[in-house]
Amino acid sequence: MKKYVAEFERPIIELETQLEELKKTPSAHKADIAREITYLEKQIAKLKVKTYTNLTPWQKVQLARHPERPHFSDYLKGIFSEFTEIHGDRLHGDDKAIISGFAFLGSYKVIVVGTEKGKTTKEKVAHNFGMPHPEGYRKAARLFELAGRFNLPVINFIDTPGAYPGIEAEERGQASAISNNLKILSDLDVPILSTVIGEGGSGGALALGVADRIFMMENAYYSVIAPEGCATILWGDAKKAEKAAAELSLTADKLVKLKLIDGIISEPLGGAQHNKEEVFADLKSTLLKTLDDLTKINVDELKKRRYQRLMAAGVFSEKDNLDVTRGIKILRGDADENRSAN
Amino acid sequence: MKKYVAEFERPIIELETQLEELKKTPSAHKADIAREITYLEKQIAKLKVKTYTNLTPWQKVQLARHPERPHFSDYLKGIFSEFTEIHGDRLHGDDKAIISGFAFLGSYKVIVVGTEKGKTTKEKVAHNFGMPHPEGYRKAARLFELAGRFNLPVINFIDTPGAYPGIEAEERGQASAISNNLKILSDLDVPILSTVIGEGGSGGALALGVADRIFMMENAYYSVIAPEGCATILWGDAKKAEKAAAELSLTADKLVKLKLIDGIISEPLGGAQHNKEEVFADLKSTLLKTLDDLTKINVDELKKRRYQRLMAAGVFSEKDNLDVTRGIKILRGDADENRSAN
Amino acid sequence: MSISEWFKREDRSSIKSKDKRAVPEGIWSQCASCKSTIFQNELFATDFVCPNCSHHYQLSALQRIDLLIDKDTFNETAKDVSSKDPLKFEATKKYKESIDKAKRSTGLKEAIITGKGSLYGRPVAIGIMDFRFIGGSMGSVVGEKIVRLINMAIDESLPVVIVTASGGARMQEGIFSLMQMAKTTAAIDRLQKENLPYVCILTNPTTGGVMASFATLADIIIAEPKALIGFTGPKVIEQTIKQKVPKEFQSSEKMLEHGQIDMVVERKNLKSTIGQVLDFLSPAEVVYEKIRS
Amino acid sequence: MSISEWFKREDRSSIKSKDKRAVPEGIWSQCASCKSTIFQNELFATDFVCPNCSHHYQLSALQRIDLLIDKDTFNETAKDVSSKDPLKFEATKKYKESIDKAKRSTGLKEAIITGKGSLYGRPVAIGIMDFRFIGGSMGSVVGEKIVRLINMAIDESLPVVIVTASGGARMQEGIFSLMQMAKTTAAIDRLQKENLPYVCILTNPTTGGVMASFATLADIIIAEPKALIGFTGPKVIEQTIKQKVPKEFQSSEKMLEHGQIDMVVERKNLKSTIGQVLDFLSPAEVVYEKIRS
Ligand SMILES: [Zn+2]
Ligand SMILES: [Zn+2]
Repeated sequence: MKKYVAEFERPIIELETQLEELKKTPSAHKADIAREITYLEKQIAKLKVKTYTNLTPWQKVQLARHPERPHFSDYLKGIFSEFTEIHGDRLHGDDKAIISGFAFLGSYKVIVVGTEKGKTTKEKVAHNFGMPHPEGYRKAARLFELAGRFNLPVINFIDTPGAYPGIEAEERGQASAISNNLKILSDLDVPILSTVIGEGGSGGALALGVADRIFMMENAYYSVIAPEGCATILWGDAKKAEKAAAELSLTADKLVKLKLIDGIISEPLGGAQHNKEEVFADLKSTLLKTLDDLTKINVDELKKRRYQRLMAAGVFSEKDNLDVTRGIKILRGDADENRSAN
Repeated sequence: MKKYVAEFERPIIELETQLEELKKTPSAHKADIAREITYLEKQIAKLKVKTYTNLTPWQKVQLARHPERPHFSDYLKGIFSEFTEIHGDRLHGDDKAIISGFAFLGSYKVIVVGTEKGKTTKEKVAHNFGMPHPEGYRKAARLFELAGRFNLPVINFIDTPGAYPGIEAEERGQASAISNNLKILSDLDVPILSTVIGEGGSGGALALGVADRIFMMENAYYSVIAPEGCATILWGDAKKAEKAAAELSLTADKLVKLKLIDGIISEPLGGAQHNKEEVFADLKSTLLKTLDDLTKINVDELKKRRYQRLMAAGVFSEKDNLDVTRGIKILRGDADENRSAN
Repeated sequence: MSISEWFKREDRSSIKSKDKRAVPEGIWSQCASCKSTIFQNELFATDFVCPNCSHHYQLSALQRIDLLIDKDTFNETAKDVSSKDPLKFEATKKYKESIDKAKRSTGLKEAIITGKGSLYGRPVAIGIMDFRFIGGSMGSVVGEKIVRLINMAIDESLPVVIVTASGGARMQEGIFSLMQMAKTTAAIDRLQKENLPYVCILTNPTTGGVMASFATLADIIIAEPKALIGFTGPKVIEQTIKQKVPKEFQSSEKMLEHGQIDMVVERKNLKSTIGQVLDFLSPAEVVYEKIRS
Repeated sequence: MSISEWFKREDRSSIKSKDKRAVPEGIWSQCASCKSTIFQNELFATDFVCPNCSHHYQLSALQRIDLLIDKDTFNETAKDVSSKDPLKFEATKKYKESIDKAKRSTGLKEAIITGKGSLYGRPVAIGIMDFRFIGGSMGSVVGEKIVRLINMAIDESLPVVIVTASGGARMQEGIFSLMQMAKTTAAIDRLQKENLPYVCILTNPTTGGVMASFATLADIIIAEPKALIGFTGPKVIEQTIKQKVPKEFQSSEKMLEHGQIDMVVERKNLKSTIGQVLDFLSPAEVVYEKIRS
């Protein structure tokens, strides 16, 4: 079965394929090629380090979308225990793009919600490739409210290209479903921890992303618009996505510098799939430590800080550096000044 | 155009038709028939009194369903001013079986919600004959919550055969939509006044019927099940509806005696359609007087009384008058006693 | 008395019915769903679930208590509350006679038993309906007993579990029955304002006024597989829309798909699932040791 | 300066656009919708609604203030808050240049004007977006000004009216723009906890992050006729589902049908409808005398 590779990974894969071939050499000749094998292994290691330690934003986007990358369901199994799935929004349906329920995180009882993309083709279709309809956000909303009433911290996982852009989704109030979640989360009486584990696709991601602490996997991206969409709007060419990705500052390292997220979970060279257990353990301990801290804080204080963090998100100037007097003076009714300006 | 008549009204209509014919007599002959006209008028008056003062439950049901009976939209125009319609449940749709919005009732600003049946065929289809889907109840719920937040008394009008028994209605949670309304109304921080103006069809009616005061028009009915449905279940014959109606105690006079409603609004002989202005004026003054009383009560006290009224609805005995000891003693584990009873 | 003797007694006392949901009689019987032959003992061992096709037979309230409540921990409350005949309702027989007959057939006072018991050691307030008692219909007594159960739960800070099996509101009590929808709902609202958990188990069938009141207000709604769940019964829907309803459209599985319930759980996992859910909804420090069945 | 002179000035300063929503120039023009000929004066008298087919042309923020706020009662707040370029975003031009250009073309500082004014005598806190300023897109400044508007409303117990016209979140500010969705929503939540009324007027177009945050949280949502309203734009939907979208499926009228908005109101009735709604949502004794236009 052909293994998926991102474009920029090809050189590595080619060398690895060569190595596999070499290793299949009959044992009679093993001594001859022993040095070749060692050499090749070193080359591969060097190439990996070179490739993966200075990933461009676009390369990270490709890794974030990598089909072998662990999905929410993997994190669920790797980090939580006794997951008890809850279905339905009590209104219209059970959206499988969002999986949610109760679970234990260490000894903490929590509500866990995440977008699931699915692995096999059948699963992907069932989970709608991780793109929720309003029903999915409304299911999440219901679980957030349950969490608030029963004092269960909320642990959210984000990995979605975005809210599903379909006709029924629009008709059933996709915008409203998202805004309602933003509102519920902003006012929730329990700690909220959100982690972007792959794709953080705009509003559809933010609907699970209003939190007391936001983490990102090292290679995840979080963007107001997909690079392709951005490229189309700016240059009329979706293929300029690489350039758009660079402009958008959508990578974890950029976002933590801008103080828009709280921390980054490291990934092994090449992406989380290369050592899932380590990644799960890392994230788990980060979440646990964070819960230890946040559950000590009084809920009113917690919410006050959450509010302040939200209010601090934004960059602007109090003074206008461009003198645009006409419009404003007209507002104030300085008719004389306008006549003279004319 | 043939005027609709209920079966039991035919004798009256026949006499009225005769009278119309007589009145068309050319004036040359008027003196001759003057006495006949007077006599006929007296007969009609006597027959009306006889027919309409001792209506059976089934006859009232027929009047409650009379196509010429005023509908919610008529009461809306006749009692309220500045009605501002609000649409939609912010989830799925705008159900025209329920009309809702702001209005003035006298000088009171209120939220008014009611089931509307429609008059013309086109309207009836658009309003789904007054049978709401979940969207209708959820629109009402949204307005109830608005009322609670902005301190607007809620004035509900009930005239429905019941919640719509359709496939999509079931799929979208008809039961859940109803139970949610019952819950919201039971806890609302404003006075709620509900009036059954025609058909009070079971749970679909109760979803607008949890209130501080419940009124019924004199000829309205309010039942746990439609007489036809009851007859089908009990005797396998929907045509025995008349008998079922008598058993069900669904008329206003019965319900006020059982203390399940608070008051009856009189109707002119033959039904509200015969003097709509009087009926509207009566109901309006009843609603205003009730609001005057209820708005004086502190909201916690109001809700406490609402709760107590709900808890008092029911008839049962604290003692079992039939000695059925076997089941209970087994529960308590009296094995010996069972052996001996065997 | 041995358990199998109790079973036989239960069986003799149950209403003889061709209803495929009623537990079949005799040593051997044919499954109403899959037609395969089953031993009575097999059925007993599976808590009356067909070992072949998983058809879930109806349980009586007492059998349901055995299934969900730890042995010898159940204490019944409001045990003597009984129905009256406020409307003097008479169809083929008087309402009073229907009640007396139901009492004799089932050994119960009414269509619900309420009380307190332990579920894997956790104290719970529990109410279990019984379909054999006038179709599990809700009248004044069912409503009153549910309210008293909830009041007890609030007083003692207990979670509430209600198991439903009902054709809806009880016709013979007219508007009194309808009002039980509002009455039970208002009590549920008070319970939920205390943030006490409320779990509802929908069993076959759960329809009408029960579905449209306390059943659908639970924090967590669990249904047994293939239960008939809905507001209006399929026959009435067919009469209205003048077509046949889709196969199994008001089943637990379809309701799950339509987002109306939280889980579908097989009978054998019911007790442990309820225990698990209550663990999550209880204060952080309270986790009971689970005795897996 | 006379009003028609102001109009002409406004017109010269507006971005020249083939967009059929932009007010046409010149004494005579052809309606973008119905193609009939209209006088400039006619258009002015109808507040830029085609007298023939009711096509609602876009209004600038200042024109909208004239429409909704009593003459000479508007006081602008947060008037100097301006955008920066936190990501150093550069496409065909630098973000900073786009901002400066937009400022010069529109005479505005940003895509929203906020302030306090009277609506039929009732004091309101009002925010009006302007589509001409980088497509009415929401960046840090729009978010901040909305929050300040809400804070003022809470301090002074004022109702809030927001008029939207937006293509969504402003790309050039990346995640900062996305965060404005959460920021404005959190402020709306505080406003609503004070039970202060919040009415939102959706004008053509209102999409993306604005729709999916503060716009859809209003107590009452009113749209002008035939506005484009939705979350995802029609082109992106078509690319995803690989079919054409139905005609006018994201119109005000369709959104009303789908239960997503409260009312569709023609421009000429907008001020009085908002006044009426605010009358109902204000404390019982406060009813302002309405000056019907
Ligand atoms: Zn079977
Ligand atoms: Zn036109």
